[in-house]
Amino acid sequence: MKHKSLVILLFIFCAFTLSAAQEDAAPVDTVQVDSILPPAPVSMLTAKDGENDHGHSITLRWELSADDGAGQNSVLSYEIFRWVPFFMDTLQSIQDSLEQTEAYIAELRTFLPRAEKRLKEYRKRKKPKLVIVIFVDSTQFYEDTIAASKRLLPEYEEQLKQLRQWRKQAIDEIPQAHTSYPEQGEWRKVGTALSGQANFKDVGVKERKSHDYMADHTDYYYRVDAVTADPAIRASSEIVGPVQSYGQLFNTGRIPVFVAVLVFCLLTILFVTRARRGAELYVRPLAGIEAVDDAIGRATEMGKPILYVLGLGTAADIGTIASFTILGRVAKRVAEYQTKLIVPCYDPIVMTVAQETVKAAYLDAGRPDDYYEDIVYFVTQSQFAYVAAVNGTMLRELPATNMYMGVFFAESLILAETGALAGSIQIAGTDQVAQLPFFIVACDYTLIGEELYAASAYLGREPILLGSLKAQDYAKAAVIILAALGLLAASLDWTAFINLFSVTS
Amino acid sequence: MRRQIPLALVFIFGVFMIFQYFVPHESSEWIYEFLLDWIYIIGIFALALGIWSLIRVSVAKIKARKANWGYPIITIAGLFLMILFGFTGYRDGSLGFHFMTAEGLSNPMFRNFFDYILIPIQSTMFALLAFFIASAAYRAFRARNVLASLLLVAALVVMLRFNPYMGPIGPYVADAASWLLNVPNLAAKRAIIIGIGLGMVATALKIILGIERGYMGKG
Amino acid sequence: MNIFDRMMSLDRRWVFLFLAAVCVITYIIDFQIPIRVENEVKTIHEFIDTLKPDEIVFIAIDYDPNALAELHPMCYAVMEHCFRKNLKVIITALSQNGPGMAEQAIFDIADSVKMDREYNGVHYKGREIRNGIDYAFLGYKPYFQLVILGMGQNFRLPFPTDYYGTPLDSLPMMQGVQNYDQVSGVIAIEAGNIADAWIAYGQGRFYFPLALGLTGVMGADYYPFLNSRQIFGLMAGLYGAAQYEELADNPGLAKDGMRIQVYAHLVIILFILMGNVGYFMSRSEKKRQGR
Amino acid sequence: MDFGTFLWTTFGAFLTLATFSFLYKDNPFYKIAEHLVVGVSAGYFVIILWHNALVPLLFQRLSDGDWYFLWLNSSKPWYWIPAILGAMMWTRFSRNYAWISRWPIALYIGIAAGLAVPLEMANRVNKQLYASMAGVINWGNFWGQDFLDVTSGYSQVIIFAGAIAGLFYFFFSKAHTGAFGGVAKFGIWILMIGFGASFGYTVMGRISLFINRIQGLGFWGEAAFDASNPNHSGWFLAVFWLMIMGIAAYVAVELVRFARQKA
Repeated sequence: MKHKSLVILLFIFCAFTLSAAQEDAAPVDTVQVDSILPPAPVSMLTAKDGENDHGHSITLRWELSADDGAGQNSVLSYEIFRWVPFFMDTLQSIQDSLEQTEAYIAELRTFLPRAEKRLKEYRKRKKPKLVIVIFVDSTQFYEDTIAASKRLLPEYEEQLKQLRQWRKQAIDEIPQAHTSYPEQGEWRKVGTALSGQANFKDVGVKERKSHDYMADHTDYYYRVDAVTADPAIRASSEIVGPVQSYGQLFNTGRIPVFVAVLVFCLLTILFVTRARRGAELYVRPLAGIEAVDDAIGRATEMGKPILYVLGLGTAADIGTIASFTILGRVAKRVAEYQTKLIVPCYDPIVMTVAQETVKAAYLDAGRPDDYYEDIVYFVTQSQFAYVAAVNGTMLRELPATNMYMGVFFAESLILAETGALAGSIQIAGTDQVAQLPFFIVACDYTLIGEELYAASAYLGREPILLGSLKAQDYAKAAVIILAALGLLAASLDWTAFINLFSVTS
Repeated sequence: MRRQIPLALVFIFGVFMIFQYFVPHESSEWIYEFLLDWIYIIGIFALALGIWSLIRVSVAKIKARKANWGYPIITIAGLFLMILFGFTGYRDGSLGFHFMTAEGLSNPMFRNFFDYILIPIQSTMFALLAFFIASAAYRAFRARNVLASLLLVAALVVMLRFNPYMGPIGPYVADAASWLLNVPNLAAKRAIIIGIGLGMVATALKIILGIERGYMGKG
Repeated sequence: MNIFDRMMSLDRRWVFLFLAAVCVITYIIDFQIPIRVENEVKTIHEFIDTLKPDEIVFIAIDYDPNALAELHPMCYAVMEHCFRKNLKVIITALSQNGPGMAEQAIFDIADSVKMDREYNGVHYKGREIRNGIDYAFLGYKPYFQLVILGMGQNFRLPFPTDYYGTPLDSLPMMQGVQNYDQVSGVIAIEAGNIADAWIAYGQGRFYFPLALGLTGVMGADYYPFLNSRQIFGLMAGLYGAAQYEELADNPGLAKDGMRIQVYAHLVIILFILMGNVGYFMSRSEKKRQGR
Repeated sequence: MDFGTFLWTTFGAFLTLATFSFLYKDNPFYKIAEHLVVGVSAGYFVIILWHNALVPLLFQRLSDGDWYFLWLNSSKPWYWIPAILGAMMWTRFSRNYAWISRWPIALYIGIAAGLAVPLEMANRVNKQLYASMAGVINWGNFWGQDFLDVTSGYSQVIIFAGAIAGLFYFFFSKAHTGAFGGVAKFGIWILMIGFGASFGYTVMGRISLFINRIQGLGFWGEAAFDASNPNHSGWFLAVFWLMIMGIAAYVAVELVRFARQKA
């Protein structure tokens, strides 16, 4: 597609220059593109496999033409050419006829049942209407075409099978075909770089059946032209090649992430094993967490239910998964106090997991008989329809406590304000930075960002889980120290240090 | 068995997906795309459970004949009508059931239900925010302590940013507002985002390592 | 319950009612609010205001319908100002759905310019705006960087004909107009990264005066270019458009929108202040009673 | 606009008003709108997921095989795996085999957690860390050029220090006392200022949502009274007034009830 539009653009350029040349005699104001001298070609052209990718791409680099932004300043763009064997045209024609055949078959397949249905209708009519008899004998016509189609269909299908076979063979032969360089092929434009740009990535597609498929482990040859406003006036570079593309096994641009994950993983395991051995771990109190217990007690006293909203996340959002564990702790206490719990859900998988969680919590609390499936129920998967339903529930059930834990979007404030209207105590926690202000303003307690993830460890009070909090703290300390070092390095122009932390691609 | 196999599955697939991120090779990409399709497809199958839950809760309410028992009838009717319209459509000028092709999406009744029921109610629910943001500000922006005052003052300054009735201090308020948005706001967001990132990674690791099992019934 | 307690614990339905009433009233009643004009918008207005008749302004309309609410008012205000000053305008649309936006703007403004009007005390006679004489609409071409670069050589390279298929040479106003050199300045109204291309490939290479109209969110990112004088003016969001309308004495869509926003904000601020006054007064009352 | 469309738009306008009535209090109109939107949207998602996800993701991939081979000879027979996993979710309909549904859930959560670890580390931690490192402080222009200059050195110092102090606030295993507590306190101040500013910033966009709905009602009103419409008939006005009367009747009933309560 990209290439097509580029070709169109090129065509427009050519068409214009041609028409300008022809209309020289015309009296109207003519274009005076000043006569341009050929520009200097690009130099130091290199080509190598695209880094850190799945293959199917070649990166080209060069030094700008002397007339780009300097000298005559006449270079407008660079055109990148790749040597393409004529064999690719053969492949293309196979592709085209294959698609054509597929289209025919599809057409026949939709036509046949319709025609048969029509034929049945005609046969049913014992006395055809006069008009039809005069103009065409429809029955005969349909019988003929149906017979013809039925004959053609297997033929086409056979042809399709043959063509698929050929295509498969032809695609396998692409690397072989490229070895004939420079015979039996020609240079074709594969892209354009704007003036001032000294690199280009020729990116192909990995799907073998695609028109833009670029085979790996194939010898490619490249050339770059410096092009002026007059497309005919250009300068070609030296040819580079052969160069092959292939997929990498490790993305070196992501090394900082790899190191970070590894270090963090080790920290977590270290502190968890230490906690398991029974080391004392201190965690500071969090107001929002302490409020959870009070809120459950309050609901019991008032004899009103507790509403727990898991948010709009799916079970694939870590925020929602963190919310499940909080729900587990809350449900256990709710079961102990024998209070009513309401959990309306937005996502069916979230509902399923929440049901498991709550059921296990009731079992844990020793009250499996109090559990029934409809504590956790599904509403709908549409944002504001869900909000409408939860709002209605809040005003009708008047829960003593509303908890909003998980992933929330624009509905955060609608829920929290309606809850406040219903006179409920509200505790919220979300990892959506944009929604935090609204929860802070409208709720009694808010777990800000990371506190949501810490909440399950806090509520569980198990040493293993508290151990992982310690790992998080050490990671934060590392971030603070590295940021300070980075600031120092930046002020001293020591960019090599900072670049160690840059994640590319 | 019933507990160990799921935990093993979480561990194996979790570790695989972590390593997959660092391997750009085609084969790793293929598995990645395939696994993402699993997630989608499992999610779609689960919708049947959701719809079943919705129907059961509604029917239970209707049967119990408690307050408001009539309204769930509307829910059930809406649900089944919409599903009916979505699977029927015109082809060659005749109306019929079409499951494998999407004629239902252009069924005029399906469109009408979408345009004149879903859109008005949903956008009005969204529009309620205009009011709730006002009432939340009125209720909560009280200068009770330092933190509440900071919140209040920052919000007031930003809200007065374009106000034309500020006289000579107008330009200063506008500058202060843009400073608040670009300096403390940026710092706050950065701190929260880094914290959330670490919290997410820690939670995900705990799940993969089987330390945190709350999501499938603890223990 | 004294008055201060009541100020603190007003039923929120009064807030709702008051806010709705103010929004609806400001929406219905036609009145003006003062707009404080900032320097970066004033420079754009002055630039167009000081051009002589028949000079050429280039307006780039590079946004899609989703940015219409913020950018259409800006485009209307600038374009009407140009036509009232008898300037000639070249229009391009380098985003995919831009041509629709541009045509809508051109037709609406052509209708508006037919009317006699008085702006800033100057009487302007209504006149017909003609394609090819007063404006040239070149249309859309893909690869905006290439188009911007190409127009630096000659408008006819990327646009051999205008949007309606007429060769540029046949348009009277394009006689002798080769490239940016014959244009007094470029006003680019942008909703995306085409703005960067206008700065880097347009102004950075051909050194024409460039001003930007941007969405509110983008605004803050482009102030550095103002400081480095790569652009001479900048309008951001509805407020930027309202300032231009204020300067041109031609209230339109932007000032309409601002009016409602400003009064809704005032209502909210009023309620916040009321709550706080009530809070402090009742607290000091309680302290006094306690003593 | 023909009469059918008018009826639909009138219904839409009624639902808009019904939803707004929630601001006053919970009432039968809101209940109708709420229950209707829940049912219709759930049905809508069933259809959308079926046609736009299940058919292309699963059925089309299997259906180029033959059904009597159970589609095992299709070009992508491995798509049977997610289909079976999906079907395992349905064991929840049974009491005895519900535990099987834990397998697909475990897969789902395992894949999600594995995806999140490197991705969130890269996007939230590594990139933010790099951004705060690379933000060179402009010492030369420390006090800025004008009032509260965003590009000035001290603003950049505040961004840096604020982010660090914010992180101090999130430490869990250290009590907020002494110097540490002081830094953490500064951190929470910065967070609160940020939240306030961001709240104030959002107010602007939200007001226009309401204006938008008002305009929607305005269009509907115009349609009802537009006599130049060739399809316009007395029925339009009849429906219009019927709706107004219905609402008025409810308001009257409510008022009477209110008065009785007072008395």
